[in-house]
Amino acid sequence: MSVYDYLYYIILPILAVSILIIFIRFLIGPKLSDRVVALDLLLTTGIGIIAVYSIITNQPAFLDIAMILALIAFLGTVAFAYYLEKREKND
Amino acid sequence: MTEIIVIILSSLGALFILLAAVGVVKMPDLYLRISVTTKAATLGIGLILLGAGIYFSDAAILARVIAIIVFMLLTAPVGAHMIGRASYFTGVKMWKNSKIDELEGKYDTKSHKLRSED
Amino acid sequence: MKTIIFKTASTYLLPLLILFSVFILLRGHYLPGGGFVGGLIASIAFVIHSFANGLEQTKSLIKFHPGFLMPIGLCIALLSGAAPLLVGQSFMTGLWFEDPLPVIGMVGSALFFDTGVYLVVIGVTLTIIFTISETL
Amino acid sequence: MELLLVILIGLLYASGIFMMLRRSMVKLIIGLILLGNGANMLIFLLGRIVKGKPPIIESSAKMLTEIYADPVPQALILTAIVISFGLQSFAIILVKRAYKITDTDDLDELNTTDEIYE
Amino acid sequence: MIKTKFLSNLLLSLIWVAITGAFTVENFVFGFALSFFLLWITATDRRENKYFNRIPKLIGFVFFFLYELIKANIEVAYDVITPKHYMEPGIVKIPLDAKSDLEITLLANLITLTPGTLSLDVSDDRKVLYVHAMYVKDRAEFVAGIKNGFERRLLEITR
Amino acid sequence: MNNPYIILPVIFQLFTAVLLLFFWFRVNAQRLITIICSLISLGIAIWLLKEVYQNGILTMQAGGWKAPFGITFVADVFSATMVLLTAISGMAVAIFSTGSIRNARLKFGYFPILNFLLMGLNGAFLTGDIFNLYVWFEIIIIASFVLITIGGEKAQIEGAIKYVTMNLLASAIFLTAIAILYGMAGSLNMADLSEQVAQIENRGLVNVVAILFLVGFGIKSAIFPLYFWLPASYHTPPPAISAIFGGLLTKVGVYALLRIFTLIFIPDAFLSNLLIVLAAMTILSGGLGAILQVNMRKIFSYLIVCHIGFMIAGLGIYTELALVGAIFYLIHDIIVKTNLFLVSGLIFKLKGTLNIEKLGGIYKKYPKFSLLMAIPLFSLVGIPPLSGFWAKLFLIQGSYLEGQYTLIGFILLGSFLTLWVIAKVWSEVFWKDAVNLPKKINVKYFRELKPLKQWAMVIPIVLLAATSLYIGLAAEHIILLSKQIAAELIDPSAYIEAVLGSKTTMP
Amino acid sequence: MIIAILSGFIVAALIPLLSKFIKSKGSILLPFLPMSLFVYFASYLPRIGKGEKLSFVYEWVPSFGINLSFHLDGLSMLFALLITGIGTLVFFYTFSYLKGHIYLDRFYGYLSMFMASMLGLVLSDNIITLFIFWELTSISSFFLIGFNNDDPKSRKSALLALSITGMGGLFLLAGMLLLGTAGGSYSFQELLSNGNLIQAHDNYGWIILLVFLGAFTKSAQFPFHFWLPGAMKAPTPVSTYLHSATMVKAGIYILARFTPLLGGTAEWNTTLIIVGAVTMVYAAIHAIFRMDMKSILAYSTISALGILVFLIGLGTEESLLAACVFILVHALYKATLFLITGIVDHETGTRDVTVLGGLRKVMMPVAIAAGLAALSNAGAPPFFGFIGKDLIYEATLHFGDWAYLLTGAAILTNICLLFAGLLAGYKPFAGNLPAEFSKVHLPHPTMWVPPLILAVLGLVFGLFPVLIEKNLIQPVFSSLTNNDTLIHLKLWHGFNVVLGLSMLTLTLGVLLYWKLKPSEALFGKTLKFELFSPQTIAMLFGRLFSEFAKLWTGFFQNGYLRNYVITILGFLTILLGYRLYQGVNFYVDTAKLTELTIYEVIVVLIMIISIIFTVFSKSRLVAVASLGVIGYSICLIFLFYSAPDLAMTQFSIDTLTVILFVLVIYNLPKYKTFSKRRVRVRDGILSVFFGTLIAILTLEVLSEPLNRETSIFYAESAYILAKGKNVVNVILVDFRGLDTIVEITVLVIAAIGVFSLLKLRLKSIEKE
Ligand code: NA
Ligand code: NA
Repeated sequence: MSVYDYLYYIILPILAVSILIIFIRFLIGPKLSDRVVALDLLLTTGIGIIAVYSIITNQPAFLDIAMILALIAFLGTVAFAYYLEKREKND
Repeated sequence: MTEIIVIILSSLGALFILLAAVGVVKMPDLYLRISVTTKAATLGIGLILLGAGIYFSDAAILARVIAIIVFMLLTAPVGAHMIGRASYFTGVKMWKNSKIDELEGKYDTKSHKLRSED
Repeated sequence: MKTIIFKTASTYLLPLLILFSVFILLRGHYLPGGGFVGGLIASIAFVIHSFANGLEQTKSLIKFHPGFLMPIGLCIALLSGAAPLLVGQSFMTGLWFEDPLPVIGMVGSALFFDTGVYLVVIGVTLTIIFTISETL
Repeated sequence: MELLLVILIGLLYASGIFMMLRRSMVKLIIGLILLGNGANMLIFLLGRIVKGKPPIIESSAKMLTEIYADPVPQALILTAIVISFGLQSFAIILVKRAYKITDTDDLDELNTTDEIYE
Repeated sequence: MIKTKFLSNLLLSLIWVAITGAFTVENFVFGFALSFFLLWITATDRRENKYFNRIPKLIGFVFFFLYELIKANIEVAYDVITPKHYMEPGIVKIPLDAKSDLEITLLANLITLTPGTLSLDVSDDRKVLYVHAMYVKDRAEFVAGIKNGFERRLLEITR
Repeated sequence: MNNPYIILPVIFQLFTAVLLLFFWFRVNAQRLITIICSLISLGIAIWLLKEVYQNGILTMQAGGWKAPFGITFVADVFSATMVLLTAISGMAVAIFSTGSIRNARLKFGYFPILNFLLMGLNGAFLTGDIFNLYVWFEIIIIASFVLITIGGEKAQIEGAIKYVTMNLLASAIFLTAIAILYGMAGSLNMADLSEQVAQIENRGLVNVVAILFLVGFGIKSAIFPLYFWLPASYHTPPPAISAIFGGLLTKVGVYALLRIFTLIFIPDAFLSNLLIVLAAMTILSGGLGAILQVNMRKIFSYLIVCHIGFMIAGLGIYTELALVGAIFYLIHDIIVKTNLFLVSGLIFKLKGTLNIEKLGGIYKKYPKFSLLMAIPLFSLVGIPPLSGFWAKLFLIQGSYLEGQYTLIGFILLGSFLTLWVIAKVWSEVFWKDAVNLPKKINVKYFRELKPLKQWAMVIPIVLLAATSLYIGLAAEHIILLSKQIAAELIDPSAYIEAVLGSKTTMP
Repeated sequence: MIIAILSGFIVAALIPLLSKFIKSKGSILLPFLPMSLFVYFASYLPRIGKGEKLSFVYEWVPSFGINLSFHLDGLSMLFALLITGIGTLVFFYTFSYLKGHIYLDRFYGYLSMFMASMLGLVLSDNIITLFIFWELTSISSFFLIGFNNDDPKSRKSALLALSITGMGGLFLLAGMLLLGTAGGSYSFQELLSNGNLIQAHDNYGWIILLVFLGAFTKSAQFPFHFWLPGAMKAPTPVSTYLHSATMVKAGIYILARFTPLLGGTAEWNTTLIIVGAVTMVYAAIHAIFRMDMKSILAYSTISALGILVFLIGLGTEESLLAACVFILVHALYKATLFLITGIVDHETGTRDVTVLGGLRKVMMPVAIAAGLAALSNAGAPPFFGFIGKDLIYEATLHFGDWAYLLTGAAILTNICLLFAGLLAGYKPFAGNLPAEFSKVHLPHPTMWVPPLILAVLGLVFGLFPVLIEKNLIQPVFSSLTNNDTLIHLKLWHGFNVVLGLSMLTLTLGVLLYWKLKPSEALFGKTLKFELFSPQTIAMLFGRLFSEFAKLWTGFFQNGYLRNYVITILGFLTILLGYRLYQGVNFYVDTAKLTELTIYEVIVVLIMIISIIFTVFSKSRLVAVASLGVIGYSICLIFLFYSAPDLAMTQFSIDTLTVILFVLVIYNLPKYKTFSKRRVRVRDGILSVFFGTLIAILTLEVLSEPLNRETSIFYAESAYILAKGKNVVNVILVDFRGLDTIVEITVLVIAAIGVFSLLKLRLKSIEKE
């Protein structure tokens, strides 16, 4: 079994299943914070998928997308946190 | 050799991510979910990325991978802190079996200032 | 939203991200990236900074209204596009320096154009987000 | 995969339209965004999809030779995405402003400009 | 002050070289110029940081952290995969010896990165750190663990 | 023939807009720059039309990439004429704005956006690339969004919500159509598409795509039953903005319809009949709407819809004669509708309202203005030999030759309703005795304006009125122009050759 | 010639500039315009009398065969002389009638414009040009009727008149275009040579119908007559000039003009006879119950116009000759009576015949003119009217089977008209002068001389018909009949049936005058019939139309955005569905599809769930967050299928959009479900249907081959020619860089928009 096959048939599915599991938390919530945490984790897992995918397709360029995704995930979390606190403060 | 390292690293990484995924569903309250996910996922992704860096065996790519890992190590805890703090404000309850809450009542509800003493 | 942790982190993140954005801008011609994404990353850097430190501080850091990046960027893009008209060639015809510059590679009107895009995107994103934050 | 994407596109269009037909302004905008996503996916799919071959010339080569993804739809989508971002931001702010002025999210209350006698 | 700036500058240039992946003199010079410009843009009054005289301790700290990280991960993993919850969570107040922004932030982040603990917030007078922990069997022991572990080792590097 | 300078109308507008952005806070400088630049634009537009008229179709391959690989700009007589009309309307509105738009709005980018809008229009008229057309449309709509909301008054916002929604919907449909077109033909260059689409064997699919284009552009040009956004919104912004909208925005949709359905999708019987039915219904809906209204700008808004029907009728009939009619109408309508909204602006400044029931006494008090305003009003009606008459002549003749008698009926009905409405407006607003209106504190009346500003409001109306008189009285010139345009549209081979070169690029 | 015609327009255009001058004494110079024109046209009389026809052609719109070509023959000459001659008198009359009126200048302006239009109308050879002048007369009439624009009734009448004549004008336009197409030319002379072709043309029926509609509306024929009494709101010179002597005869003019071309068929003749007869009788009866002099004259004018239509309809040489003469007869006496009405009104302040009387004692010359006109009207020998009436009876009596009926109608009409003439021309001057009018005096000569001239001419032409027989009436007759039969006008034909009928008419008319005294009560009784009058019906129709307009507009433009959207999408869906159903065969080539992997399936699954979640979520924020998930999933799809740039951009943009939403939503109200379940189901069905259509369409397009020429070119030349290796980026900054510059401009505008939308607060105090 080559690295390619291993990643393709084992690692990627594991990551995909993880995404599906995390998505359950996103759906059930119950609080917005829960969803934000789930979203953050979804994105983080996405980074993993991208990294694996870049190996599979032999495209190191995809790793840059991982970088951007990391940045984005952070921004999203921060924004939601910002929102939650502002909303709380104004209520 | 690289191949084996890549396989080991990615397997470990994927396991940690799976762990985080299960954790985020299974843990009973938000703070616990944050606790579980931040580290497990960061570790997992870090391992996978490292694997990718090693796989391409190119100094430039490795450097970039390390940059991403550093970046994640820098931002993930900050994000966790932010969302945890904000959730506490918005009244997200702790698990019923929690033992102790020394933060209770320390926040000023108006200014959101945090006191160190009562 | 002024927590020490976030504030401190943002102080280090800002230059890092801007650096990264310039990197993305410059390599766009060869690999994924370019002025647009670069500009977005730079603006995200400032947005994060403003979340952590408050809008006023970010603004005083930039020293002028980010909106002014828009005409400047547009101007650069327009000039790099219109320059060929002066020599009787079509709009947007690529003009190139003969030798590649170190690091950046081949320098031509496309790069100037992309830089214009980069600046415009920063100007636009920051104008929108800052304006909203101010009137929240 | 095309079949799945086709279903997805149909669903994006359908949901976009369904949301546009609601009375809430926020839903309206969400609908427009969904519609925009659908259109982008449509361009992408109709440019024919190719897996794992980005249209990037390798550092050693001078042109793309083997099978690669069509770069044109990608460029079009990029432009479309950016433009819709501009339009959507404006629309979102417009909704905010409309709410501020009319104090409602209900589109049915915004019909004074259509009245015959004004 | 000048030295600090120079060091930051140098560091950023190196990061530039690293992420662009072109280890050449020209690239370094370009990165240096770029980061000089950026530092000028982002100049704020920052505390002095010495980067290079603490390298041995830094390496030691990294290994300590990795050890903690893996240990805690296994602990948490066990809790996650087994159906029953063994944890006794709670929020604990930890008095801080760390003073500077950087120290506090680093400490808080490291605590968060370790499984089972999450830094929720720092009090506005910077005297205490509130930490959410999964296993608070004994409060005093937990606080001591943090203070003698992470904080002490960290301060050794930063001071 | 290749000519890199045909992009000047676009570039220069962009330049103007950027220049104005640098003068963000300096309102008077903006006024001056706008006026000067609008005059230069007019010069450029005249130059362009002259060049095209003399030298035939001119092209510019952006970036020097030969068609169909780059973006091609094409100036045929049609586009050059549209550019010229844009320049005329643009200039009139720009000058009018210097007198009528309040400083608060000017400080928030009114003039730059106006110039961006004109740039978008010029781009849409000149481009020979379908996706580039989409992009120009987006410029137009976003600029119009900003203009329609600038100031953010309640009515403006309410109107804008509808305006924005419909236009975004139209854009989405347009984009969908482009996606499918590219998926079938693999090209974006309109001349190339003309050839490629003709070769597609699956005609059923081509017809379906044509429907998407029809609806996408139909929304923008406000045809039945897609016009709702127009009467809901055009009366809400300041009159100068309504003027540019009323004059040009729907027309760019009509332009696109004319272009696409003569170059890429030649209407089959179904489509032709559909267009004719839609044209008739558009005329009816616009006319019926207009007779009910009491707000001058709403009346004009519905009349825009009504008259769009005339142009669509020309396309539906699809003979050279009918197209001459449609194009003549287009030319006339741009000038006259722009002027009518400016007139409404002037009347608002005189009286502080636009409700025709409350207005009155203008004829008595301002006889010279009344005479001036009568020109666009009665030109719109098409009182011969004013400009509106000629177009109708060709349309009726064109319909008759194709046996479209019912359509003739609708054209006559539309004309009659227009006549009736305008006569009513004249009788109410100009003839009726002045009604005592309370002085509005938030209106700066005409007499309170500085003389320079007063002139700024009157001169554009005079210029446009003169133009419409010219169109009517020197109809021969316009007819020759329209004939040439119609010939270009009916037989696009010259267009295709100019873009792709004489030898066909197909293997 | 063109100067002669356009001079009126030029004067009209100059008048605003000369307004001060005209308002002082200058207006006395204006009548010299029509006067010189009169002389100019009269100078052609000898040549016309010799049977010459003069043509003048000026190019205008040659590319469409529309030229300013003028043709002067007998018919045109008669009208030209009437227009300029009566014009001269009316211009003089106006000088005193509206003396000191603040808008005298405008009035002269409109009048000049009208005169020019009318001249153009009767002289045009080109039928399109003819129509143009036709419309100009309508619009001048509109301005003149509404001249007293403070009076709401004036405005209403003007609007009504314009509506009716304008509508007729449109029909005429259509008729002219049909005619021009059928005959292959817009030149009347050329058409005339194709007469047979046109009469045999399929559209002959349409052509004459449209011409009739034009003529009947303009010449106030039943049932379109009702605008004319209202038009009497105009100042008297206008009533005289437009609404009795000239403009209303434009319809008669074209009927006469087209008789040689279109006439002679059963459709033509029967229609005209019926309409003319109904009009003349109907209006004549109406006339006798009125008390207002102007109303009486208005109805009698309608009746007279009916007679003319009737005569043209008879279409025999005799009847056409009668028509020629009657045009002139009527113009002379009716203009006189109108001018006199104006004098009476001007001096006494009333036009009510029941009040007026004995005015001969204070204004003898006026009374003389009135008497002469009334007699000419009555058809008493030796007045010109007598010749006219003789010719009419001559024509009806010789009209085969229907002779008795038609003659009877003519007699009835003439009796009523006689009565009306006496009421207007005799009653106010006869009997005792009421005390309140004792201070009344004779007006300025410019007012009473014109009617006197006209009245005297009525007598002179009666006594010496030979004066006009050869040079005027003969050419008119020739133009109408298109042959050169010599005519002979004479006063005395000997004792015959016609004379008997004339005498009968006279006797019965005078008897009626003694018996029937107009009064409010009588008038009131007639009003009962108004319920069924064409005017009432037209008004009812107008109201119904307006209701329909409300219904239609209210239905479509109902104010609810969702209805607009659903209409548009429903329309699109139906069309798309129909076109798909009609022309597309469903077919999928599975061999061409790419393989499916578990991770893709999961991504798509997540997307689908997120979409559903977005749609049905009860919380806005959750909807927005799921929107984010959708966006991120799309990124992954982009990534899997080789679009890293897209993935990057979509990631960034999506996050920014979510942030924007979050920042904005933060102070929006609660997210409610407003619509009913039924509506949601309906919308859902439409949406699903539309989505399915798009999906089917997509599948179909996927199975088509794709031309890759462009993408191959990019792939091959991106590096070699454009020096870049990321082809997508090269397209963005080079191949299609123009798109990008526009794209960033869109962003800039959006940013400015956001800025102004949020920051610009107009202060209500600040002036617009
Ligand atoms: Na931790
Ligand atoms: Na944990």
